[in-house]
Amino acid sequence: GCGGSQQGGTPTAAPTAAPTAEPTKSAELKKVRLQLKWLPQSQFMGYYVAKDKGYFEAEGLDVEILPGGSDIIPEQNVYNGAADIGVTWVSSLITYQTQGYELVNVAQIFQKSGLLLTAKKSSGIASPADLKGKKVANWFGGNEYEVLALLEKYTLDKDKDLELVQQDYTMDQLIGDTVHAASAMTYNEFGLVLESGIKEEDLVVIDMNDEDVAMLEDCLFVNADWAAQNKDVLVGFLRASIKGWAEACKDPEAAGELVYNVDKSVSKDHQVYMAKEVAKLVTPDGFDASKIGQIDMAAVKQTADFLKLYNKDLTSTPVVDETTFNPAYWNEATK
Amino acid sequence: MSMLSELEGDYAGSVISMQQKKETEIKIENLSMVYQDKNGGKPVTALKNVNLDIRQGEFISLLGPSGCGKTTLLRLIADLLQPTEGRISVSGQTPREVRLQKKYGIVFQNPVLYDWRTVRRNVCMPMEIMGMEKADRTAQVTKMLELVGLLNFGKHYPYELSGGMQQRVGIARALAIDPEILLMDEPFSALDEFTREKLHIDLLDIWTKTEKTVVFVTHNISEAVFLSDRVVVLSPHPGRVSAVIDIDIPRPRNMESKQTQKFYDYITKIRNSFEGV
Amino acid sequence: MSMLSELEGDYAGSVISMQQKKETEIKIENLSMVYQDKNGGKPVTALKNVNLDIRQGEFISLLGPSGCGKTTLLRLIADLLQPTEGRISVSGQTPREVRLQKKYGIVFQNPVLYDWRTVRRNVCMPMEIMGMEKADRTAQVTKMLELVGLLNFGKHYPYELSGGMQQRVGIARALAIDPEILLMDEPFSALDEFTREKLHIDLLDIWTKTEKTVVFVTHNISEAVFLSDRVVVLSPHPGRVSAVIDIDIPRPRNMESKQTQKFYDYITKIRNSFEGV
Amino acid sequence: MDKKEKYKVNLVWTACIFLFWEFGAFILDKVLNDPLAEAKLPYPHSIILSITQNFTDLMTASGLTFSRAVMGFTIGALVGFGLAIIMSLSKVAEKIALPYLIVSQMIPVLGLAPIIFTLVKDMDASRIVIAAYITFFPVAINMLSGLNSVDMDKKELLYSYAAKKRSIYYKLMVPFSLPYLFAGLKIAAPMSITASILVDMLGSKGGIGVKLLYSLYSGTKDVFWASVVTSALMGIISYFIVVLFEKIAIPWRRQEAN
Amino acid sequence: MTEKVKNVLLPLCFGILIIAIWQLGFIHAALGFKPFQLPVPSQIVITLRDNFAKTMFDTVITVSAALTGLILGCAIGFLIAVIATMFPKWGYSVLSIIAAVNAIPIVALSPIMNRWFTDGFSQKVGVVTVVCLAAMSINAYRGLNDLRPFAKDLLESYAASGRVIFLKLRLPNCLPSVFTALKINVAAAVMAAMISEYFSASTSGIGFGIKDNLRKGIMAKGWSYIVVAAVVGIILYLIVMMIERRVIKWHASQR
Ligand SMILES: Nc1ncnc2c1ncn2[C@@H]1O[C@H](COP(=O)(O)OP(=O)(O)OP(=O)(O)O)[C@@H](O)[C@H]1O
Ligand SMILES: Nc1ncnc2c1ncn2[C@@H]1O[C@H](COP(=O)(O)OP(=O)(O)OP(=O)(O)O)[C@@H](O)[C@H]1O
Ligand SMILES: Cc1ncc(C[n+]2csc(CCO)c2C)c(N)n1
Ligand SMILES: [Mg+2]
Ligand SMILES: [Mg+2]
Repeated sequence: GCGGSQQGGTPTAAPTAAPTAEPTKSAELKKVRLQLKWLPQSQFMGYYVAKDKGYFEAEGLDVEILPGGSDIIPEQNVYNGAADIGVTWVSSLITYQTQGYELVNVAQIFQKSGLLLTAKKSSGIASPADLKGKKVANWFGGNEYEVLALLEKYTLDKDKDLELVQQDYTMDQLIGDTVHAASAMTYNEFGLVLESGIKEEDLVVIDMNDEDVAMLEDCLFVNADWAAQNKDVLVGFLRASIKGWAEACKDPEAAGELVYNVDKSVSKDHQVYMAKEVAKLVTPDGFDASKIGQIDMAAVKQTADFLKLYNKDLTSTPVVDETTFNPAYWNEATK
Repeated sequence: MSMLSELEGDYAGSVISMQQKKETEIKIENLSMVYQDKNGGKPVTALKNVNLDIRQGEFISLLGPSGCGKTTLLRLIADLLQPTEGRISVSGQTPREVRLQKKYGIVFQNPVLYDWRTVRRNVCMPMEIMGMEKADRTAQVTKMLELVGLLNFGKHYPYELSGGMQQRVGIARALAIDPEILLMDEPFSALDEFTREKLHIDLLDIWTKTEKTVVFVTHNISEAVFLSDRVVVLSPHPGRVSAVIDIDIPRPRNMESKQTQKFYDYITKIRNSFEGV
Repeated sequence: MSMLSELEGDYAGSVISMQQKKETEIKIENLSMVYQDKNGGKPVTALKNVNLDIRQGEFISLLGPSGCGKTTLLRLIADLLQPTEGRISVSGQTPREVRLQKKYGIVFQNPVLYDWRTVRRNVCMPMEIMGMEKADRTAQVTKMLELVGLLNFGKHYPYELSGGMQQRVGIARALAIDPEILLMDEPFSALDEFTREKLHIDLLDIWTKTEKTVVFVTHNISEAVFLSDRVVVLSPHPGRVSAVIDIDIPRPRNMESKQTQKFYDYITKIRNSFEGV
Repeated sequence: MDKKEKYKVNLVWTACIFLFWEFGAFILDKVLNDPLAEAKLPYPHSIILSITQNFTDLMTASGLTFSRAVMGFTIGALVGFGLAIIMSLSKVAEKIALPYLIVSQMIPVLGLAPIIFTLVKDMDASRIVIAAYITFFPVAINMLSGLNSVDMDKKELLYSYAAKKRSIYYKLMVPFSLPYLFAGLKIAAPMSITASILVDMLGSKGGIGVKLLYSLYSGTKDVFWASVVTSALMGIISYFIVVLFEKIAIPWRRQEAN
Repeated sequence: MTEKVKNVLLPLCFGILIIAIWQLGFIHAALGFKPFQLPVPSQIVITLRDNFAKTMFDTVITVSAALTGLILGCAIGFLIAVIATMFPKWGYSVLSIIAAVNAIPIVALSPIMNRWFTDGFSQKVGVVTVVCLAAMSINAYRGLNDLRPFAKDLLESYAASGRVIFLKLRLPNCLPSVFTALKINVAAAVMAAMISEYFSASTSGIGFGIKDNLRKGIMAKGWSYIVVAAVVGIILYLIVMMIERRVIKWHASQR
């Protein structure tokens, strides 16, 4: 087994001592580095809100939010100590776990998949079955499993029945008609396509959740060793983050503006758009806002199963238990 | 000593000589050349107010102390340098025009061989430019290498040659195309006396046959006397013509010419005109 | 001509000379040097079985036709080249050891100046290596440039000098460090006769005062006779010692020495030994 | 060519490029009616407009990138220089090292970064190390070819004085190779900008690289092109800085100016 | 030992030494790496063997684009150097323009090329071409203009045309520098082709293999692609060196 190291265990012996609620002096703040999976944007608004509102500080933490980038791999950076806590997709995390990385998911921020396949109606694609013989783009590098699952569901051979190509950072390939269908996150790329002037009614959207091939995305994970040694810190971090997320989801407009003010990577409108969409993934309709970050083991199992099916590089069967997905810290934080 | 006073007359009239039958080919008027020192030093006046007429078919030698401007004068004639003052005309044309008619052949002071060409191909180079036929070129290269005694080294690269051998390649290259005006800058300085004497004879032979004009720079007074119709002595800093001496030794000249009293007298005379500098 | 027959005796016994009081410094035994042609041509035998003893403090000249191996021999003595056969020893040591003791001073056939250094700094260079004090260096550079008549060109870069001036910089550089063994490869070939004569006297002066051993390559027979204790004539292809001639002209020598019959006889003799080659 | 004339030539060039580009953009946009015209080849005047609009932003970003490039370049150039010296000192070292220098250039930053992070720990230091890593190669190769081109007779002069290796390098090899070195530096200087931009993308908080990445990702084409042009301008500036140093360091080559 | 054997043996021995140290886990121990972070050579070799056909296919894709771009880039770069030499007044500025282009990172060039060309091959060739320009034009310019004293005078005295001076003097004179540029560019070309594959609209090529696998943490496979790239780089480099040895045997660097 991999990731099955003992010391990360003791999930039942979750931290008991509740951290002191009163703000500690800044001198005593514990430094924590959070590695984002991508650029600073509303996708991560919960942490920005928590930081801005002083929730981290209240937990005695000085959180540094490290932006992601094209050559940044959160799993690697957390594992080798360049960061303490990371944000990544569950599908990607599991791949790392099966390699032997002792990384633990400690909170599942996104409850739904934000991935879409989108195409222009003019391309003749009306349903996933129409993808046959078409050029379909995805970013790969761990973002492709849902698409592969979708193809499998429609018994399309990814090598023979269609051309799967790599998608660059932009949506130009779709806009410029060099691919028929492209991947898009509800909260980002899809918005960009709309902003580029293409009308929503001219687009077909294939939602992974609707197709029942969804995999879990943004989660918080840590190194098992680090977690064992910094329980209080981790729990404090989770508590503050959840608070931040809750607030952000309640008022995404404000959260989007806040993120925009922190780092103007994207226009304010887009940041707000993203915040609204992200809120739908963190607190989907009917989801209890107090359960933000809860790890839905059934969904994790589904993600792991799909991975097992569609990721030929997986060297061993994914282990889904408390050594890899440990709800204890979340439980403690939300107690 | 009687000889010497006899010569004195020519010296005074210098430019107007007994060979007036031939027309002036290279006319140098009021020529001055100043090199600017780019690194902030004083400018160097290499030549100042030089006047000289070189007749067609003449063999003229330039003598003068090191650094007096001989090479500079040669380069000015060849249009490789532009004078700061004065002018040069060659048969009524500018040096540029003459150069563009490919009338010059130059032997440089240091051989200037191309590293990437073998000896044969170095000698061949000007002929390629002249557009000579391949077969003719090969024959001519062989002839020239034979002349300078390097037939066995045709396939060698320049770095495999001794200093004198490199210089001989340069000579072979200049002679190969049979230029109308031959400018030679100390061509034999790195050669032993025997090779040198052989080449003297060969050069005079070629000169007689082809009636070229030869401007010959040398440090060797006896060489200058032996070869030339006239010897021009330059004085240094700034370079001026300090004497022009007609050499009235009958041609064809040979080894015996060197044993004559006249020969010695010329040498002494030039030596003196030198010392007067 | 009586003079000549008198000399003949020395010639036969060549190496054992009248100056036996001085000990052998450079001993060359059975030396051969073959250059491999890397481009598939025939190997060139530059030297074959050369034997020669050079005494301490001796002024010896090497004469020989172009390409006969003079430079090669000099480079072998200086440990810049390894012989294919035979050996050289200098005061019982290998050339390498002597070189590492910094006893050599070389004037190369072409001046080998560093483009990026001014004349002064080129002359200065060996002194920097010897670790001389800055003030001493400056003084010595000035002295040397004065000697070769280039004091006004100290701040110029090599490309701004005439050929002869460059050569003189090379001479100044070699003399500046006062080496025990001075190897000079045609040092005066690009100089006019007057500069040359001045430098002859200066060189002999330095040599007398410092008692250096000088190995002097030249093509000028009279220069060789004037300067040397002995003249070695090499024959070409392959280079061998064809004659060694003791020059028994009393020292100190001066311009008058050149007017003597003995002087002319020596020249003739060497010339003949040359022609016999 | 005097200064005034140089200035004129550069002006004409700039104007020509501007006009040509403008024309090309016009053709693409109005004649071919390419829907992606703005992304493929935007009007240069709109780029200039966008640069002025984002001027302070771009300047702070390029300041950060440039300073990192300068550090990366300095370290890279020194390492490249040092490697070349070592390789010329020993043929064995050259034979051993050369293939591995090539190998080093084949390891992309994506594979390298985790190793460097682990080794260096500090992210900012890692970025400079990576920038240097990308920069050193042309300097090393160019300098080495300079060192290998030194004329034999120039070396022999120093051998004859039994000069130490150190002085041979100090007095001959290095000065002789300076023109080669500077050719290498001229290649490496703009490359260090590229490298610095690349490491901006390693999760940096600022820099032109971040601007490029963000603008690409968010489809803000005007900012993207403004960043591209800014990086190109930095390249020119870095190049001219090297040219300036070359003029100072190689005075004996001024003869070629005419 | 002959020179040739030494040339191969020395680096090989060094390589084997490194591989041994690596395989035996010394590097991992020193840096605190786990084998899954940095795979050991045997893992890489096994992965490479298992995935050989696909890897070779990817290699052909990348190398063909790299070589095409290399040739194009070097040719254009050389042409620019020629123009700068032939028209010193107006042409020289092109070199600084090249410097500007050289400062545009591949990560920005690739998306631009992605928009200009629709297929992955052209996009890669475009990027590689641009990347190869600077090293060639700057080095070739130096070689075309760093002439020995009087070398040009010689030809001018024969009234050789600019064309002849170029063919007979400048061209051979610049060959050593051209080879220097080629050595830099073979490495740059393979690298640029790989990086542009990070963004290209295809799922093959060494670069894609590296990115896709390294991002997913499938290190052995990612590194097996890196190894292939390294081998390709060395082979190309050796080819350049071999040609160099034949073409410029007269040059000081070859003695
Ligand atoms: N590096 C080399 N490679 C191959 N052959 C060489 C090399 N150097 C010299 N030779 C050959 O060795 C012979 C002797 O050369 P060397 O330079 O010693 O002659 P030299 O007596 O100094 O002639 P010169 O008076 O012309 O300078 C020549 O035939 C030359 O071709
Ligand atoms: N390129 C140059 N730049 C500056 N000064 C120069 C240049 N070439 C020559 N000079 C100067 O011009 C003067 C004359 O030089 P020139 O080469 O004509 O002399 P020369 O008579 O040929 O001497 P030599 O017999 O030593 O070859 C010298 O004082 C020299 O310093
Ligand atoms: C190069 C590249 N890779 C992946 C994505 C897709 N993506 C969109 S959002 C996001 C962060 C995950 O939460 C990711 C990876 C992209 N746009 N560009
Ligand atoms: Mg001269
Ligand atoms: Mg010689």
